[in-house]
Amino acid sequence: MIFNIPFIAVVAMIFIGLYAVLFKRNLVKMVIGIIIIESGVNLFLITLGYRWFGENGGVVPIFTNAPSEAINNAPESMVLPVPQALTLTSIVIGVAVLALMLSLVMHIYKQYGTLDVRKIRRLKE
Amino acid sequence: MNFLEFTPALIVAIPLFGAFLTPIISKINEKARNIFAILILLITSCLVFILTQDVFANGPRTYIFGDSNLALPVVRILFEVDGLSMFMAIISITLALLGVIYSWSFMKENDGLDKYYTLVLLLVAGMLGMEFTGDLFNFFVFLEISCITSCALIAFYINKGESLEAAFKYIVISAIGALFVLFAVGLFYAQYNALNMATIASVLQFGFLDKIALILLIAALGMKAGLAPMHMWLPDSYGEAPTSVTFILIAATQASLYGVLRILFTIYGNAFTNIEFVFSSAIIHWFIIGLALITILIGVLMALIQTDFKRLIAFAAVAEIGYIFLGIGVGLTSLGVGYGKTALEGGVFHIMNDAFDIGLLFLIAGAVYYATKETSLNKMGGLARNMKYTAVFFIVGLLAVSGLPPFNGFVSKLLIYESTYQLNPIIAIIAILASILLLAIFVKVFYSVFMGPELPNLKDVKEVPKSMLVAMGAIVVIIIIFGLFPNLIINNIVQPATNALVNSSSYISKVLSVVV
Amino acid sequence: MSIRTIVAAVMFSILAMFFVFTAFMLSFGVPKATQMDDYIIMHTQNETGSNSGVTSVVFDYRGFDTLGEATILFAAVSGVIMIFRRLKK
Amino acid sequence: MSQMSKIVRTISNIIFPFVMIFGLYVIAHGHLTPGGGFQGGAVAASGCALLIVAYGSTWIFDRIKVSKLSTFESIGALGFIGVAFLGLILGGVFFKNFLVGSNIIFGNIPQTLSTNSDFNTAGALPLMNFAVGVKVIAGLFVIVLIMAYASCTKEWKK
Repeated sequence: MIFNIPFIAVVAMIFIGLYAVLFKRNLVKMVIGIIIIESGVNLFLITLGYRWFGENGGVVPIFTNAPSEAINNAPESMVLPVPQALTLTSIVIGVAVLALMLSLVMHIYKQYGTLDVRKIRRLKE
Repeated sequence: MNFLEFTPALIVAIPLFGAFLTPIISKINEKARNIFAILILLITSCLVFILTQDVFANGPRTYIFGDSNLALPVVRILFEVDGLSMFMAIISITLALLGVIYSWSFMKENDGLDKYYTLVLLLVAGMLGMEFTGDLFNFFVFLEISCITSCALIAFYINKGESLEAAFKYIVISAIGALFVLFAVGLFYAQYNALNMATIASVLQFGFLDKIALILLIAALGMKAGLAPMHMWLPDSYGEAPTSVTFILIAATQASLYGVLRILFTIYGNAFTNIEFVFSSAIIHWFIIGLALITILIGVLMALIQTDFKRLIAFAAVAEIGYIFLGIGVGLTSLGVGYGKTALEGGVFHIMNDAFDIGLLFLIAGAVYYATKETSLNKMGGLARNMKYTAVFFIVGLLAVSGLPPFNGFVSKLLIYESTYQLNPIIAIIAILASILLLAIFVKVFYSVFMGPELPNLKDVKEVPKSMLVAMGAIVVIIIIFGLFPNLIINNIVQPATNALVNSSSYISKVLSVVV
Repeated sequence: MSIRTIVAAVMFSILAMFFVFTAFMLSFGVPKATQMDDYIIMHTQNETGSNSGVTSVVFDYRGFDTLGEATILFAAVSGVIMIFRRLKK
Repeated sequence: MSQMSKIVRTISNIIFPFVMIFGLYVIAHGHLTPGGGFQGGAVAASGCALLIVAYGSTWIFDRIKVSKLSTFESIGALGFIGVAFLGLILGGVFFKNFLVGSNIIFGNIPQTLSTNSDFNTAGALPLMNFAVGVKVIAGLFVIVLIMAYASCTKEWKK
């Protein structure tokens, strides 16, 4: 039994990401922080969908060549499909946000010549 | 009748379809592309107005994607359109249409315009989707669409470091906000195994996890709507984006505000009216009133010291957001009874007035920039000689935004002051003082931009082109009509929206009766 | 230590608290309610004809989300092309 | 980025078709096995990224026009929304799975709880998978290509 370790991993990832976003001075490290938060949230969604069944846990909700034991006990033997679909959507959204953020970082580097947030302060407070 | 059933889906699908077609259309020529964008938005706005009449008359309407009738656990995504959704949709589509008309001449000299129009259409689809959807995860998806498109549009002037900086700030804030929303959706899913808003609202128990989800949602969406502690992205991005984009961004910000309203009043509506949770709902509404006051004060005080025209208006926009939240917070104290109802009406009406007043001021700032290529207030003066229409429009805008009769800002602010005074006189007095300060700020701006001696380098300034005047004039007409006939507007447009907010049970029973 | 850092640290710790609580309020592998997912698992084959539950959710039951997701990718590509455009001059 | 050595280019020439075929396989079997349009598209786009790494982004950028790829992406998106609109026209609602149970193509309905894999099932889902696959290949390829090309042009080096 692994108790709540997946959830603790989720919280740890969100912590690390928030720490990187709030306290790191480098733009690329901030971007990495956001991506870590996002992986944490994705892991959270996936974790919500898991279901114990017997010794080996649930199987994927796909019927092609599924083990007969799982078929006979459906739906209790299968993990939940909706969180997996949500995670799929959220991953693609993450890729889009990452692409846009990195292209902005590249342009900021071109304009300012640095990636340090303390020096990128042309906007007034 | 049959046609009306499809309208909610068509309203979102038509701008999307238009956005996918724009890269192909823009290969023909530039004029065709501009006309195409305006045409798409015109069709959409016609559909919005048709649907509005129907929804205000016959109550909420649902549209289920993928199946004509719904099975018992609500598996499929559905759109649910009630009075509040239509109210927000009218604002969004009006601002988008006028913004695109305005950008015909405003953006003419820039390149990369085919992507610009694509992104604007996508932004419109995202806003309308946020306002129509009845599914929390779908709300998140549309929230992300509006985030990404508006971020790309803020960074439109890629050779200016400031706009890139503002865009990066915006995307960091909105990406983290959207992830909080996703986490809260996960919390709802874990407890109730549902993603449909009505289903969640009907089974919500207001347990500990629900409270965490509420805090995360309010923090994330309030952050995106420009509420106090995290408002700093708003002046930056409003100030640095192209003016036509800023104008549409107001609507995008208000779509997040719609999310706050939907969550507070529909999903948590039952919990707040329940006697058991009086204590926690009191915490929530005092929290919102406090943040709203801080927002008003920060907005007004920071606007006092600005020298950049658009940044100044952006801080005024922050203050206006504070007024809206003040109305909502006071409205939450007593749901739909006595002064709570007045406050809610004032707050909801102020959403519309804020969009038009602040929008008009931004358009004028853009027109001044177009004519003079200057943004700093210190380098302008005496423009009223050459830009007569713009100067007159600015007078209307400044009177409306500071809440003087006979313009629309007066009506909604009066409703907010009146109800706030009954809750706590001190808060109302602070709000009135802030509004007076706003008037003083804008009178100063008017003097320094349009009055005074004519500067030598601004001698040959011309009036702006027609399409920009048309957009500004349309808003002025709307403002004057709203100011002259406030009862008409409140009874016909605002009341259905506030009723939809207060009676969350009609929103819920619409879906669950479809099921049975 | 600037005021900014302190404010950030306070916000960080408050947020951290919320997330920590959620980790111990939920139990792994035992979903509290499963009616929607059970419906999907049992009906995916006869309603959508697809053997894979996940694909049937992605493209059929929640197809509109996927349209939104495709739109986001489209928006990101448009945005990246717009940001890397060559300015005349 | 300049071209890499002859060995790398030859190896990537050999690997590239396999990656693409695997990506297409994942797209085509989306309704039967794990995978689908997005995953398969990502696999195929990684094959394209392999080419960019091996041949250098300027070499690829001169041969493949970004506007063409962008048009491909538009076509994929239009195909997806087109299938949704077909659902409206033929089935009465958006995203109606109008092909399921018909005799045209992909029309079979598997028996409930059967574990056989019949390719000719799932109605409109394979069509959507293909549209999304085209879109994802083109989209990711454009993003990687533009960012790789932009980072190696002269104006970035100060």
